Amino acid sequence: MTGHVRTGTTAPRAPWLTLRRREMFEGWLFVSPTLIGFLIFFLGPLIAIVIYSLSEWNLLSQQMTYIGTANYQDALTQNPDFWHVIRNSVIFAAGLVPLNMTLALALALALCRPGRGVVFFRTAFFAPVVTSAVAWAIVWKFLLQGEAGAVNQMLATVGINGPNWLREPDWAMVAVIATRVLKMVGLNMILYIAALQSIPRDYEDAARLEGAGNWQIFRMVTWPLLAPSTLIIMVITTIGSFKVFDHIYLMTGGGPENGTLVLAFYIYEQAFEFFNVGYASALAMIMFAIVLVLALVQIMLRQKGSA
Amino acid sequence: MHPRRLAATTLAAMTFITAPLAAEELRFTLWTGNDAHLAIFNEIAKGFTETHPDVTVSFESIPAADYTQKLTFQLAGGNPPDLGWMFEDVIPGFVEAGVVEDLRPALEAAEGYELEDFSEPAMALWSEKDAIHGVPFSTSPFMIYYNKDMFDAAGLETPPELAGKGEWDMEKFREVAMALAEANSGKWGFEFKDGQGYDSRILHAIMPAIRVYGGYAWRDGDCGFDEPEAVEAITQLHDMVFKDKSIVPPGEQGDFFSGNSAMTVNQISRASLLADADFEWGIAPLPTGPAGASPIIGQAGIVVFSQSKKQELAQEFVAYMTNPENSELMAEFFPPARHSVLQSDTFVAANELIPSEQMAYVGKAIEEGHVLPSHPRYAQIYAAMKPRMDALWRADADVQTSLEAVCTAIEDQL
Amino acid sequence: MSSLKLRNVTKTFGKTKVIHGIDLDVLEGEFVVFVGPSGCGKSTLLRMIAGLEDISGGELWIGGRQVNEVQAARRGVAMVFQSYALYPHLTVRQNMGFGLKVRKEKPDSIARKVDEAAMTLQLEKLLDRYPRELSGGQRQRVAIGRAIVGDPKVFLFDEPLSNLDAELRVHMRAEIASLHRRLENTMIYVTHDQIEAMTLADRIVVLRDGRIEQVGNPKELYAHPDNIFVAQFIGSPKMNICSADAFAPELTRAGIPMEGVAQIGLRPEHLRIVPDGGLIKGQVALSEYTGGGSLLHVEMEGAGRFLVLSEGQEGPQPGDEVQLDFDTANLHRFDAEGRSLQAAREPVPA
Amino acid sequence: MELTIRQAAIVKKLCWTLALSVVAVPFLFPFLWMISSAFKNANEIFGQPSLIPDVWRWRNFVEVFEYQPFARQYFNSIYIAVLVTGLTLILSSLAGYALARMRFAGAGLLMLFLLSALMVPEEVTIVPNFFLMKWLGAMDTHIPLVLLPVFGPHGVMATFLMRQYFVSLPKELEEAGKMDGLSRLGVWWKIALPMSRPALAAVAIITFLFSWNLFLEPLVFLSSIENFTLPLALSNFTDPYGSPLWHLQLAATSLAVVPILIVYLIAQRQIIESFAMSGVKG
Repeated sequence: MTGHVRTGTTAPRAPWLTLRRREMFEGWLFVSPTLIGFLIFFLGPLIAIVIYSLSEWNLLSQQMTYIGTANYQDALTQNPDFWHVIRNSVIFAAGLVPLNMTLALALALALCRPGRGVVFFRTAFFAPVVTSAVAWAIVWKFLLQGEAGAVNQMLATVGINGPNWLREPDWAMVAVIATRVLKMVGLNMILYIAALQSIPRDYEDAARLEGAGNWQIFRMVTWPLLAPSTLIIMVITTIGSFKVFDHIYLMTGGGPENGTLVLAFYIYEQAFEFFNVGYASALAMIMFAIVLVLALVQIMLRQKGSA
Repeated sequence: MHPRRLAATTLAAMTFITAPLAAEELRFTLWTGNDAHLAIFNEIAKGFTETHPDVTVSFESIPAADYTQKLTFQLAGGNPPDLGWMFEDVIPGFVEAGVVEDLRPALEAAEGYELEDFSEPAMALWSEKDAIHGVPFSTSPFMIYYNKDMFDAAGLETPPELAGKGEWDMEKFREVAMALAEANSGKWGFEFKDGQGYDSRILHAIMPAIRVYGGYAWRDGDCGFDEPEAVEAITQLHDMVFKDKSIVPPGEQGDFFSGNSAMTVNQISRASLLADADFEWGIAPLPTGPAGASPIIGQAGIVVFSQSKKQELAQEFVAYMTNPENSELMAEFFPPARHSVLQSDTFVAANELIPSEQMAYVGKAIEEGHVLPSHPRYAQIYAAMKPRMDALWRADADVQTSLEAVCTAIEDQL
Repeated sequence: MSSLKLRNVTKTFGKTKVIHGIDLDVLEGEFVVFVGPSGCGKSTLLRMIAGLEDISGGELWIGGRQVNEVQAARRGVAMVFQSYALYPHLTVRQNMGFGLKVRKEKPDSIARKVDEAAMTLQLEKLLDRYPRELSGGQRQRVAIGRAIVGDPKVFLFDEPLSNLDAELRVHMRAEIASLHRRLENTMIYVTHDQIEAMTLADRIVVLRDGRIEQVGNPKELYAHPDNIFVAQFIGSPKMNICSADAFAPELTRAGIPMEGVAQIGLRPEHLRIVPDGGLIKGQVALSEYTGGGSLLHVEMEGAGRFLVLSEGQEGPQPGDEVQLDFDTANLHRFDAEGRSLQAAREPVPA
Repeated sequence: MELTIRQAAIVKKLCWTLALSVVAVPFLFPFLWMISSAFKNANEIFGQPSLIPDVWRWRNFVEVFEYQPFARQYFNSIYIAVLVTGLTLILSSLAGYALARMRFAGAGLLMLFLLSALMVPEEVTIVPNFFLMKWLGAMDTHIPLVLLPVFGPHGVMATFLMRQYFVSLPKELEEAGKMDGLSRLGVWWKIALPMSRPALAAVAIITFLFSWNLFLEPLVFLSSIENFTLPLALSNFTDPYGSPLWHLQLAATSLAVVPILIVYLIAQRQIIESFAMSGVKG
């Protein structure tokens, strides 16, 4: 090698900090704040939950006893509340996700092209998204009162005798789903509008020239092209629906008759109202598992569908 | 140096050194943010500083809805208050968890405290064997508050008048409530305590009726809600809500204090809410029932938390706050369980909003009343009971079946 | 002295080796073009020289210094990117002065150098515009200007003309050529377009699959390609190649030694249509009129199609039988491995 | 009567607008009702519903500030949201950039690792975080309200969005920056970030709203009223016995909601464009 070097300059030995090492070092440096925070505030707690969930632990007296998998057994086989809560969570998600996504897509289709009034409607539908959940719940709780509530008074003017929304378990579930959809649908609408706008117009024009009607264009062209966005939106919405806490806490407190007692609220109640940290942690692990499985199933279904 | 001067200098130096330490602050969590109430507490705190010049007591109001929870967060979160106000329903749980101190030694050591002045039944909940876990500074009976204007509008005799004639019973109560609702369109005859009778104050709503019908909530691990007396009592309330439509039903707001209900049940501490009321009002005893009169008492006590680092000082403050003089001072809103105070003239004159003849009902009720049911696992019992109670408060509910369901749900916890 | 020196330079991505031991010396002031089909590794090689890709093996020397582990900005090279890579949030002036500013030069010195470069490239009027307000050609010039400003030892161009339309490309090509004459810096230029390579290069490096196929000046590569790949890659329309067997008797008759020849090659422009007496013959399948003449697709018996350039307006029509003739000096002979069997030749000096 | 194409288009447009208007009612009515009730007294709120108060009771807005340290709580919400947004933008764009652009061992695994965090609801980790914060002595402070959103699932989501956007950016600009002598940090700061404005804006908006509306964490970590944030403060307008003071609650809610709505109205075009242009679409 040195035979080539006749200029008298020396060939430096490869430094320890090669460009490749440097890039690696810098890469880790860039992610390190996020990573360290993630480890401390996320992974650590997650591991802690596993340990907590194997013990009986009263938040107030702070006594911890190892009890093995008793908490899980209790939830899965002993406690009828648990399955009731799971059922509620599933109903909530099953009601909210399709309703939210259908409405979001419909609104997005109606509002994806610029035009007069479009800005107004987009703003209107997105406004609840920027409003705090507390405010939204406070107002709706009031509007949904039995007889004096504005909703029932409006229904009365068209001759419908509205139910006592938040006092009857089934109607309460309907009410929390509906008000949650109203609160969050704007976000999905915007995501769909973004997705729609990124679809080149050529496809639609081509389909139209071939004689396709609006519905056919949607079925054959738009919908398949939206598939990746739909998947992401669906995963986010589903996870969000399992995480719903503040809305329930403020609207119904899980009632009436535990009709809206969903998993996230149940965990909170067990941990911070009954001080059952161990049991709450076991529930949290179960929730983690459910959400993980749901997300994976949705992703896998989609991949299978597109394959 | 002369020994005495040395001692004096040392003392001065020590005072100097310990001065910053001596300027201590006691944190006291309260359930009320009412200015009138706070004024009294602050006055007491000021009195305390006469003997403890470096001590300040800061009262921290926590909204009632989250009180127990927030308090728990503070205790579990390592940010404990030194003292706190505590309700009858949760004190057994706190005692069981071992987070409150025994106050007996401090109370006995306090000069002029007269521990024996406290009525025995009132202390029952707060003591266990020899230990005293809290001092019930408020032993406040449930009273009927009525809106005189609305009674007048309906041309009805007021509850005190009826009580005077011995006619103030559950049947009359139902009759009056219905007449009031009819006479005052869009308003209600009766509202459960603080309008929360279907939510956080289920027991407050149903216990008065159950007791006067001769029933009970639970007793020695046995659930009393499905006993005939309780069923009968609740059937009456249920009918009043759904048949007579005289009680504010679930999901509606009919606030007594803003003039939307003619009657409600509450404690005298709420009188402060009526200082500016634009209607005439008064208080009366609870209606009697088949089992006679059975006043209900809600209690609140002061506890010292074990986690407090200023045990001694905190306990001294409890002893000071609940001594005979201060008890009298607080009696305006918080009737004490001290015989001496209840029988004094100052007590019946204590609350300027309430005429003394009405205050007399209060004193009587305290002497005769029973505390609301409580339990170490109250939170769990409540949570188990709540959904079944929700089911009860539906128009088409069968009271008997619903109450049996309540009992089934809570039996394990009892 | 060589300005740039590569010794056994290799590059692997994971387990795939994409550059196989390149050795190359580039002289001071030389204009070297890397050419090859897409995926041949020419851009990767250029980016390795630039410092944008690390070097897996071998040595890279720039101006007498080994720079394997020297950061891109400290190698004394400047690069013009295919997409120009002008910062959209900066004006032309800021774009051109950006590198100097990063290197902490004084503002007045930056201004002077930017103005100088702008003058060289006639960009004075565009200095305060944003890239989005420029035409393709203008952006191209700004990109070059940005490279000039830093006065690098070596200029690197990564397919700089491929985003321009045909006309502008010819124009810019000329501008780059004249720029090189003026600046006399070493330039390394990557393209897949052999015409650009031919017109610009002092020396062309033909790459295929991460290996150098041949290095030489344009004439040398055209006249004496080392192998079939180079022969076909250089020159347009590309060289006709057919099996030697098809015409072996005729060629042997013409006195050309055919021993060991597996394939022969003839450039379309070297074939002449003759009324008769041509060495080989075929039938016109297609005639593409190009203005100055026609490009004939001639079906040769047993040898596939040949492209033939025919001058003049009245060429043969499809279906016509034609006879083709050529100078035997223009015949390329290749062995079974595709290597040229050209007689030993004098290298054409750079 | 036959309609011309033009007339048919107008009719169609009218029908659409009418339909959308009907759909918009449940979205907009709550705001109107909230604002109008904010001016009513308690009795009128419970009386016959009407969108125009009998007497405009401006005093509600004064009482809101008298009842609890509402201005302080408002400020808490603002400064926490700003802090969380700033930190999230910096950290998520740093990490997102590294994951999109830099080749370092373990990057793929790390990405997967981080993505799994998106699946974990905050409710799950709140209990151990409660003890962690206790150990750090951060109970009843705003520290958890800043750290948990920045480093929790939301921060990961932001990182992911930034990464998606960086991946879609042309690489050559950054390489040009590198050739010009910028360090990695310089390339990130001077080139990648300025080009990522839409993504940064989208992340900033989501993050701000996320922090602004945070409820569970304040509920669990805060105990003193001066430390409350708006969502907690809003649900705290109760009389001393826990019954809501509706007129104050609604006045306070209006005060909390209207400024955000106004900002949104002013910036709605940019906000929606940001969402459209950023990688939010996945």
